[in-house]
Amino acid sequence: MTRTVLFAIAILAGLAILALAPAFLGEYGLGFMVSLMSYVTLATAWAMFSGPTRYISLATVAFFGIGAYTVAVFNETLPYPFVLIVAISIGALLATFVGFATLRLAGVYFVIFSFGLAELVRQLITWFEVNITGTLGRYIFLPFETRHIYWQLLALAAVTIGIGFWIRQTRLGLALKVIGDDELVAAHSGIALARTKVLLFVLSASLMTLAGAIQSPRWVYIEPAIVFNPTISFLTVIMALLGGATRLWGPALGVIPLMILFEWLSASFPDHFSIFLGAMFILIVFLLPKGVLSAVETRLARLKREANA
Amino acid sequence: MLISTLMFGLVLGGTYALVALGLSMQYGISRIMNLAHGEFMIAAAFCAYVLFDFAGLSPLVTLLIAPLIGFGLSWLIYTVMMHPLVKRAANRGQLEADSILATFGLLFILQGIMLVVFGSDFTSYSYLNIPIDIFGVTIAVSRVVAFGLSLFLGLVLYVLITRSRWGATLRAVALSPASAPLVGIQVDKVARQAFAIGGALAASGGVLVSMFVTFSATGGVVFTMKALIVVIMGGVGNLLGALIAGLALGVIETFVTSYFDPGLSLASTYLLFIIVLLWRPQGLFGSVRS
Amino acid sequence: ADDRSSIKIGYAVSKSGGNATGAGITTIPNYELWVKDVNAAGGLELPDGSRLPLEVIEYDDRSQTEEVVRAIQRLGAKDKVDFILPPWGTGFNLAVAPLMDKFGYPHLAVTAVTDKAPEFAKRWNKSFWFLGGGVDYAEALSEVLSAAQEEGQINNKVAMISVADGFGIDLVNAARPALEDKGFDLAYDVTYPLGTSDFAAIVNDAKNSGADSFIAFSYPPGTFGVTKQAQVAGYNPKVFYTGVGGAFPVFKKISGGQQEGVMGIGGVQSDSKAIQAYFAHHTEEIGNPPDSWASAVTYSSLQMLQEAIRRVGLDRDAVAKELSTGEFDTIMGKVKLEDNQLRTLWWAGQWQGDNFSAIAPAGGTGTVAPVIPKPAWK
Amino acid sequence: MTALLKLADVSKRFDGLVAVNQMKFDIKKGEIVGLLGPNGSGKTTLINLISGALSPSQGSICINGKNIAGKRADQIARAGVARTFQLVRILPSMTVLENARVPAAFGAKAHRGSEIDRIALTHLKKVGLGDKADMMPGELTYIDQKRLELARALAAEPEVLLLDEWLAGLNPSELQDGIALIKELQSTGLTILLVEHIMEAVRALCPRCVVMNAGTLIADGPTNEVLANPDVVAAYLGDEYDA
Amino acid sequence: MMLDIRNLSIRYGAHLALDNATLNTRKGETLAILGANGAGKSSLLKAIAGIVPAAPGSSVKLDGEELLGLQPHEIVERGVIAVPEGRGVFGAMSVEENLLLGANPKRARQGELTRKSEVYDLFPRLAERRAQLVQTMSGGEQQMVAMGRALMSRPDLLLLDEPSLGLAPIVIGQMFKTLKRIKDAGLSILMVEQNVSASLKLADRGYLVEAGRIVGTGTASELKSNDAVQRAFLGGPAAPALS
Ligand SMILES: Nc1ncnc2c1ncn2[C@@H]1O[C@H](COP(=O)(O)OP(=O)(O)OP(=O)(O)O)[C@@H](O)[C@H]1O
Ligand SMILES: Nc1ncnc2c1ncn2[C@@H]1O[C@H](COP(=O)(O)OP(=O)(O)OP(=O)(O)O)[C@@H](O)[C@H]1O
Ligand SMILES: [Mg+2]
Ligand SMILES: [Mg+2]
Repeated sequence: MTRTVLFAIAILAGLAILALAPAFLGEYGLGFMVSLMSYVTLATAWAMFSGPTRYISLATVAFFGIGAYTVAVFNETLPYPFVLIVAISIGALLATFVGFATLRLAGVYFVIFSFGLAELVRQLITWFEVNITGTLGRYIFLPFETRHIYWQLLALAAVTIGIGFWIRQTRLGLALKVIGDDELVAAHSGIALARTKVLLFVLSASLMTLAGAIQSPRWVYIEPAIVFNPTISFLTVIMALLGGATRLWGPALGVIPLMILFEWLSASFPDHFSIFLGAMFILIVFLLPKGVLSAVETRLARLKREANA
Repeated sequence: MLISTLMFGLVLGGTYALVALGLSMQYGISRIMNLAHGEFMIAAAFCAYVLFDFAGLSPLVTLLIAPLIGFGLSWLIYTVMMHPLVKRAANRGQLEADSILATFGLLFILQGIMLVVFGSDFTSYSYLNIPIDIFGVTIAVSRVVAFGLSLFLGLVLYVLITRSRWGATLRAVALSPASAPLVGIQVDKVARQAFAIGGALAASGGVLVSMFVTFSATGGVVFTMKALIVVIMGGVGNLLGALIAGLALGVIETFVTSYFDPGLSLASTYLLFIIVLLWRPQGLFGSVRS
Repeated sequence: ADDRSSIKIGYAVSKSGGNATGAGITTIPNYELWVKDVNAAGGLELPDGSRLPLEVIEYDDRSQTEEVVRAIQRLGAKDKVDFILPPWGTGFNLAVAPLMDKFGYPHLAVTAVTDKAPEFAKRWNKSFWFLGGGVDYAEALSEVLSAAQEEGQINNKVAMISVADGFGIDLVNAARPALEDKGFDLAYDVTYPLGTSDFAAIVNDAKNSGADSFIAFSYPPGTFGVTKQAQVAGYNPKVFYTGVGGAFPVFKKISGGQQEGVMGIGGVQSDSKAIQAYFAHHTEEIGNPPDSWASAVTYSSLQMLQEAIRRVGLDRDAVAKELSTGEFDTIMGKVKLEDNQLRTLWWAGQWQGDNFSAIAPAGGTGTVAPVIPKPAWK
Repeated sequence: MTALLKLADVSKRFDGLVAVNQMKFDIKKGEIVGLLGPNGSGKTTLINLISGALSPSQGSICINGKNIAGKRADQIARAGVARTFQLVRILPSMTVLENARVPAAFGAKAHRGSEIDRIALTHLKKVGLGDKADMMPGELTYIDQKRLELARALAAEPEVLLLDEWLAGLNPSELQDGIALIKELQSTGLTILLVEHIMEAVRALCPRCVVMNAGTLIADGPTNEVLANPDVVAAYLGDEYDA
Repeated sequence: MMLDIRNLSIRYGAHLALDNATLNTRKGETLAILGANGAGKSSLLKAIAGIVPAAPGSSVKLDGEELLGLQPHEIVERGVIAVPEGRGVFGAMSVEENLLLGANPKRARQGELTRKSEVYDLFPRLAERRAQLVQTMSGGEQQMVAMGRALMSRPDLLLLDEPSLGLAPIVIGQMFKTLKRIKDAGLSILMVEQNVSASLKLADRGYLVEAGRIVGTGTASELKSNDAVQRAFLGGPAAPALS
């Protein structure tokens, strides 16, 4: 009990410090934190569904992009909170549809389907804009400073991790784990596969949509090709896998080293970024097969053992 | 009009199939989802370009050399990079995740090297970009060659894989790598072979495509994605499926362009892909089985 | 200019990812060339006549907007460079505009084509827009076509294709009314998605439309794909116009040496000594010639920056003011911005001989008369 | 007494093959019935139909008078049907205890909180895995995995238990334990349909048997009579079988 | 002497599954390995087949040549063919293809066609279902495929892990007859089997395994009349009258 209380206090303190970050971080540091929080949200939300079910989804950017695009469309006509509500509704609606449609798909079929989905959404939006509205390329002029966006993303990341924590405590979390292990057993144990999977998918997608919506004012100009950049999906997967997709804090812990690595590489080797990045990736796969979190845990366990000895 | 649309579509589809064959081998048999597939093709394309532009070597000659290099290189990559992952993986999901990560790294390395060596410019040369009349439809010879070759390679490999004993061992490794040793199959060797053949196919695809497509060091992803879609649509490891799916995509895309709206051509391929998957979750023709 | 030993210049461009090709042709070589030139001359000259070498900090934005935004934050807040050169692309320039404004850097938005440039120049008063908007290019092109039609060189039908991104749509949206105004009939008018690799069906349909003029508001590699397909299909419209890429040096190779008469966006004054020298210099230093649209503009913008610093020093407000009001000698000739925008620009060009020469605005400095009809593909 | 489980005209076709053909029988509450038949006669398919892994091409399957034919597996599980699998299916990434917790949480009773653990442990103990609760199921022997599967089925607290060759692979003395275990289950009022090829177990456990051949019912009655039925001997037991 | 196993130990992490087992077979001999579940029987077979590694100090010699350290496929080429637990069939391939793959080892290429027709004679069910995908077949049918496939590899030594598991009595009868024929043709068989009475009828000798150790050996008839074996394997308390 006291441990839980202590833990809760630690979390709150951590949040408070993070919330004060704009006071002592410069514009650059804050920009870095914005990306960090955005990816923490995306990776955690991704792992919420994909971690336990092992459905590797590349649709992240479909939802992220929808969030951003919705803001681009409505930012001049609707008050900001309503824009967010519209965004989340569209994201959730699409996720529900996709969730039900893909229930029969597993493994790599789902992977590529989800990739195709992101591309399809992008193509359809493009077509719609070209043929119906005649505007391709929209502007977002919202009066947000970096710190405003940072605070929103921090809150979203906290909420996302909170939801992840909550799911773990509930039967929903258990159900997902079973589904990931063996769907047939899950069904015969009384787990409603479709409802569980779709619920989680929608939840995860809604969070991603929000992340895109909140971050978009940073880019001013929005075009489908910009916001539906598949790199975002790939990075999300990689960060989550790197950290450990089945753990609550895994994805977040995958984001941090990668973000730092990117930052360092793009500054130190602007011309050879790709090569170093690729090499790092391969090294990571070989050296940290089970993700950062479990590597850290093993290391800690060993230290503890040595201390005890 | 109908004829020309169909012809254009088939020829385009031939390119798609060509792009997908190698990946189908690598993913279907060796179980390595090679995200660097497109980079391999681009590398082969650059190879063809350099030999053509500076040594005057016909890409059709390169077509004999590049696959050998692709084979050797892929062999090496499998041995050095993939094999440890395969050995380490406790299950298929683990291998899938690991190979996605590792080949994603490979993608960046290859892309980075090509950026340094060739720069980021668009590259293109013209070879066999001459018209030929087939059923009254004018098509570039280069595309016809690519179409013919993809048809040939796809069918030959399909027959080999479904009809020969060697093919049966390939499929056995693809389907149940744990059981294959029981019948004396050296899983590691077969998987490496398939991966290397996939590399050779990617290289030939790259050389052929370079004759009519403008490419750049960063353009590999496009190929990989098209290839993945075709492979999945046709059924993992099913080369005939890949061939047919590739052709189908090409035809649909062209029909939408001509009769409906070019703006929806790419959307239609994704839509078709998604519909196929929902209708037949294991791909049009199922996986490697005959 | 007290105890400093260098001037720090920073930029973030797409060195990898989808935009690397564009940036790699137009932006990066010119930045490198300029830095080399300046440092070879002993550095950037300051009002007191002293010279300080350029020190460069560069980042790769990996073709992601968020990255370019962050890179600018880094350059401005952490590296505290003296000047920031713009990224490549309309979207990216817009993404960094608020930050450049916030940090107080003059923003020389070169590779940005937008009709809202006047608005933006007002919104961010240290931003400068060099490449005009879709309307400018579309209207200039329709002038060219209309003149040709009056001469009886072409019929009044136009086949027009456009790529479905901000650039293509801006242009085609402007071109439709402009062409219809001049009495043209859009016999074929379709938009194709970014990433289209096969143009057989499109070119076939354009060919069947009976139009004498073919316009592609395209992007590479689409530009190249359309050209090759037109050659294969034996499609010989009297006017063959392509978008971005048509003015790239590689276009000669792509067309198999048959670039003669192909029109496209951009163009340079090919008989100008300065431009010729620039082309030669670029070829020598970088290894290949620049493109004939935005490269020269990019280099000119850097010359303007250099000159402004020579006149007023390193104070960024003063530099911005000087850029806004001063007149500069550049490889493009004398340049003076109007409302922070470059308006004396060549809007359309045509391959004539080895050069992609400006043909519009008609009668503008350095423009040549268009050759119509384009000689047929061999 | 009315039937707890009632099958009427249940058929299942796979492409051309009729795997189950108009099967029809009732099982009363508390009864334990053997389902016999040669390999490939459709027994597992029938189990799949009753448990909802497959849905019948035609016919009705009623539990307590409610037709569950065509319902989803999870709905049927919550209606009180639990099963084991002919080839064991464990949840490899969860501990033995967690495996057993799943149906306790999602089955007919949908327990909450600490109750879940209690139920799971009770049933693990019942099958003899009480001291292996914290192991990973992959470390268990095949037979222990089968035990785990049974515990998992029991933790759903079902009314009907479908056992698909659960006793297969036990050595003779283990078989006796297994038989005793199932007897004990039955004595708690559980209704059991048991697929088995080991005649010794069938005789010891099932007063009544249903025999299928090629998807069709060929015998239904007291075990002694059924096993002496010449059709059953010819199709299933063989001459060697010295009954 | 054909197979000579000395001090074979098998470890799974800290767990010692087999502890210094020493046993051997002569050419043409059939051995039965008996033991409770978890005793380490399957592990023994897997180690011989090269599927799990043996601990240092172990030795498995076939005709004087060391097998340990060889890859599974190399062991196959020496004529040691395993039918492991879980069968290891190629589920997504047809019956015919499974048999074709059985003849994949170089040693088995010759006489492939005759052997195939022998297998089909042996299991007529398979002959009826040549083109069916194995994963859609019943458990017993899959067992037949596994056996048939092993026979296709022209084994000198067959390693069978519970071959009668899940088979109908009539098929078990036939299978043991077949094994008898195989044995009479000069093949050696090493068999783990819970159907002790049937297996001791076939076997020449047997070994008793308990908790990873070999605790007894003897000829089949010795074992049949042995008290301990009686109690443990031949019906236990249910059949005390036999002792
Ligand atoms: N998904 C499927 N597709 C096609 N045929 C199938 C499928 N599932 C089962 N069958 C066929 O239906 C028949 C009945 O199979 P089932 O598994 O029910 O047999 P069984 O009675 O359980 O046999 P065993 O005692 O060997 O386990 C078999 O011939 C099998 O091949
Ligand atoms: N892969 C593995 N990892 C860890 N422990 C294992 C593994 N395989 C087997 N064991 C353990 O080794 C011991 C022997 O297992 P084995 O499968 O050889 O027994 P067996 O005699 O064949 O039993 P059964 O009659 O149940 O098949 C068991 O305690 C088992 O838990
Ligand atoms: Mg069965
Ligand atoms: Mg065993």
